[in-house]
Amino acid sequence: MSANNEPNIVAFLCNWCSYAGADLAGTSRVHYPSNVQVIRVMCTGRVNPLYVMNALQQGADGVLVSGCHPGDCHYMEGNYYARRRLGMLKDLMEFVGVDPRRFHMSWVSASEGHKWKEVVEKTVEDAREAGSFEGFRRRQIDW
Amino acid sequence: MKTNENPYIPYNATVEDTWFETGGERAIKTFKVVLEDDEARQNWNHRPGQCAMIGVLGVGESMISISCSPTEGDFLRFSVMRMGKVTQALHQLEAGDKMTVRGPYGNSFPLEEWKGKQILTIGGGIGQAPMRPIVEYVKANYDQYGGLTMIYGARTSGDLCFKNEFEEMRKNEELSCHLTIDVEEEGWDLNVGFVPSMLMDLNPSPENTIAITCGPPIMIRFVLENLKKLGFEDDQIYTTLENRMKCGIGKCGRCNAGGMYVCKDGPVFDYATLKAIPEAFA
Amino acid sequence: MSAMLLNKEKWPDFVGKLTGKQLWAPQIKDEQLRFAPVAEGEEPALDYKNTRVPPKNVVFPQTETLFRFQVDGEEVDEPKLDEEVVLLGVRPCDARSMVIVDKLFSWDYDDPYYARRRELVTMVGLACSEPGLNCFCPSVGGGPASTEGLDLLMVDLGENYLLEAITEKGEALINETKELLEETRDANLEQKEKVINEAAQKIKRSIDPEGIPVGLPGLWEDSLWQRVSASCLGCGTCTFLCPTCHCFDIQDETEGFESRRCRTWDSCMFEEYTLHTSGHNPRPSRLERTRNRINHKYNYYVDKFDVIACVGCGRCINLCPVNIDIVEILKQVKEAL
Amino acid sequence: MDLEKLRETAAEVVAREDVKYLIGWKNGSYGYRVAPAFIEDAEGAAELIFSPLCISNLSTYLTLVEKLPLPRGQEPDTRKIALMVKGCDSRAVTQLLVEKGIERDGVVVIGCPCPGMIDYDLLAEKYPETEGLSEVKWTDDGFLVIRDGEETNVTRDELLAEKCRLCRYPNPLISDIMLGEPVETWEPAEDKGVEEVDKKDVNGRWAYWEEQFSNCIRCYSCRNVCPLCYCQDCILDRLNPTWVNRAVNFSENTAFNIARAFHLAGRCIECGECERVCPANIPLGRLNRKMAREVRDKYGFEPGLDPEAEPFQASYKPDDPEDFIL
Repeated sequence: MSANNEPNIVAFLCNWCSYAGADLAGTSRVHYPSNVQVIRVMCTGRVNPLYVMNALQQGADGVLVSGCHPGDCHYMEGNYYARRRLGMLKDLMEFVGVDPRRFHMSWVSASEGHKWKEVVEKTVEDAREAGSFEGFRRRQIDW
Repeated sequence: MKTNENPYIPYNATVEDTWFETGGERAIKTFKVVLEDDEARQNWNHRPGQCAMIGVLGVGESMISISCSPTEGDFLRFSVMRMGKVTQALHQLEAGDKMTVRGPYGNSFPLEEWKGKQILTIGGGIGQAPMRPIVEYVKANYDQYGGLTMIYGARTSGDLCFKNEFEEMRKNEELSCHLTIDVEEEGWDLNVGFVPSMLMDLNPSPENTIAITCGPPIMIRFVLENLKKLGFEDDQIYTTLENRMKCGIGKCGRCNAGGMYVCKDGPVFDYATLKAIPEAFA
Repeated sequence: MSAMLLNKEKWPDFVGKLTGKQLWAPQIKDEQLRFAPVAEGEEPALDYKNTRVPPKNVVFPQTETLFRFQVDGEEVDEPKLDEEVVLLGVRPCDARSMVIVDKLFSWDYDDPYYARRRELVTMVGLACSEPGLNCFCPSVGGGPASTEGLDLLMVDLGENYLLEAITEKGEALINETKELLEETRDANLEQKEKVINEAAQKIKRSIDPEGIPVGLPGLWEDSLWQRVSASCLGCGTCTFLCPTCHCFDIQDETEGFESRRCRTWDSCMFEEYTLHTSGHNPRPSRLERTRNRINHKYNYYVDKFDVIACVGCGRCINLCPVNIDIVEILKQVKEAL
Repeated sequence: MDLEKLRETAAEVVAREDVKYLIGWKNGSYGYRVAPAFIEDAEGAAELIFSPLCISNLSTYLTLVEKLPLPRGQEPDTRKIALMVKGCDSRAVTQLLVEKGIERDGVVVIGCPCPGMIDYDLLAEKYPETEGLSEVKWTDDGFLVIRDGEETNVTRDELLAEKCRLCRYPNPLISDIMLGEPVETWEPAEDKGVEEVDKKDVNGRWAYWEEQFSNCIRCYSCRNVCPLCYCQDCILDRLNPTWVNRAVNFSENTAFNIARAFHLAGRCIECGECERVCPANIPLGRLNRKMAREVRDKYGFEPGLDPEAEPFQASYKPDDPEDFIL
């Protein structure tokens, strides 16, 4: 969380849909919060749950994973696997006490620049409500 | 950077020059390094066979043998094969970049004791790195030794380290320098075959000779066998060991081979000692 | 050195006197007995056999920053170690372990972090009157009231604790708390002997290490290693909980522009411990690793430092998930000799 | 169970030419301890036991054996490994088959119907261990503890291990040889452990696990004892890149424990070994059971039942729940 209470968000976007969607949002001059650091991955199926953990450990207050709609995956089924795995990760994190507002997943296609804006706004808003996640930072006092 | 007697804090050093010895995925790159601190540079006093912990801050350190002889000048040389995290980071360094050095660690080749004797070095692959300081040292003090024979082999001619230096050595009639590669290759007019068999072909006399070997474990094993066949006694044969190391000063515990800490009691062992260490060839 | 009596009623006051310094003592936290800093008003738990985790982390923390630096920086920043610690209620075996580990950390090169922490710690021991089931300290040179490594020894005499200063540090501690203490009488000293003798009688397990250090090299290829290591899981419980195990790993950690080089406990029972980058592993299986553990404690360490690197605290026996029992292994070693 | 029968069967199995050794339980070195036994002959088979103390899951040894490079010219030993399993352990074997971690032809599974195991900690707390070997037997309604010749009857409720209270599969689901008659299954108890955490709010849960994970000493015994944690190259050991730092602090410990729980989601067969061996007493079973419950309730999947099933995390259904997606 930055000094003016702006949360840091890390977003893992699939190359084929959501990244293009976010790109479209940019080229169509759709304004969305600038707190998002985008990491492009080839497919959401490639998002290792440890990416999410690592992002939170290293300073993210919220994480977003976004990919193609079910059925539209460039690799046919990568997002189905991602849905199953990350759905479980969300449950697990909730059980461990990570605020569920810190982790979101969405489907944003290449043509959904406006949906991208909504998703980002929601993610940022949620992360802001959840507050800074200092408790899980890698850099501990014993450094 | 080194401010007190804390052995874990390394010296800063500047890379003066780098070049590749070999290419490929597991390339070997040589670094010529100068310690930044004047006092440290003056106090640095290594002997052939010793190692140093070199590294990059933020990545880590590796134990690398110092591949130059102190007779060569006020610098250090390390030949590093690209293998893991630290060596990958080291390979990124170019002339002018910084690295960290601490050491020198370990024992060394008893070159003083060997005065007057024939020196025979038998190296394979990157195993030539700890041989090089001996070669250089003996070359610099040639009148004190009975002679120098060097056998060095690698898989292909491209895998030979310090190639350009050998050219010169082979021209020098006083020295006897023998190179070999494992398989036939176009443009290679020297010996083809494994190092242990080349040793047998050369048939060096064990009389007043010290044999030092370093290379892949399998090569060392056969070289030792062959040296025994040639009539070398246990105390005429030396080798250097390596193990995973973290501290370099005999604390972290991981480099022990049997009861010996390779970083402190080694890396140089004579065969008589080595035979008593059960894990030495593991 | 002096010996004094502390009435147990004055125990809280005695503890209160010490809390000015950083005070570590066994406490029950999260339903577990452990050495932890005692906050004001908290009381240590002294009615215990031994803690699961030894107090070695006071002098050799599981994670310790060696130095910090900025990414791409050239200056390093060493941590300042200047907090005095009183370790209260240490069992004699754990205190003795530090004396054993001292030898390694001062071998040729002084380990500055360890040495500094050792300087800063005052060890107040508590003699065992109820040894645990797996204690075998007398077999390896210790005892329920061994004073090695201690600055002050407390012996539970029922209504009182007998406080015996062993070193200057201990003497100083007695002087600091003088107003709470009473003079000892001869009867107290007799009582002390009795308590200690009784405790020693209660120690059931034993092994005679005579001949083991010399004999182990000859058993290198013996089939006993296969037998004892077959069930090993390769976890680090035995080594992490061992008060004399001292191996560590050094890693650099970077977070943003801040970086540190730190060391953490490591275990020779892990596969990754000896793994070369090339993929070659000099100790490729649990057999070699188990053999190394026993050899290191009972052979290599004896060769180098003339002392067995085992204090007989029994932790590795208590907590091994598959009942690998070092006393049983040593018995098998003796049989095989 | 009839011990004579067990030892006889074991002796027959190890006498077979195609069997390398048999893994079972034998008495440990003292007190209530039971140790894994690696039996190669009839003499060894006479040491085998099966009692309420045989809580450990031996199937972990199937994947723990190092595959070392063989000296040139030496053929690999392809003989089978015989293994004694309880109901829960048998699920681990099945799950290993699903993941192709082992081959069906490589194992001889000896099923032991299990009337429920004893919680070692509870037992040792109530009836302290002595240096001599103690014995525990099943009775009609509980256990009989024989300690230094002194016999004590204990009710089942008093000492039954938590995982056994929750057990739904006390009879081995896969076996080549079955010892004795199947036991009658019992109504699994409510999972109070998971519920205790579940009913806390999110911050309460974080505080709870913060306390627990701070105690972790990263000895990795939970990982090593787990029959389903058998990756050759564990992500926790990796240094390049380093996913979880070696430093032991709350952050790294939590990352480690979450990573492990996640990797076991849809795979954990609830044998409870991680929780049993943890020297820091972290209730790891709660994490794993919670995930198992989620997988069962939300995805209708239970690992270790069907050797032909697809691995849960390497498969999907088009209609998997997606209510969490924005």
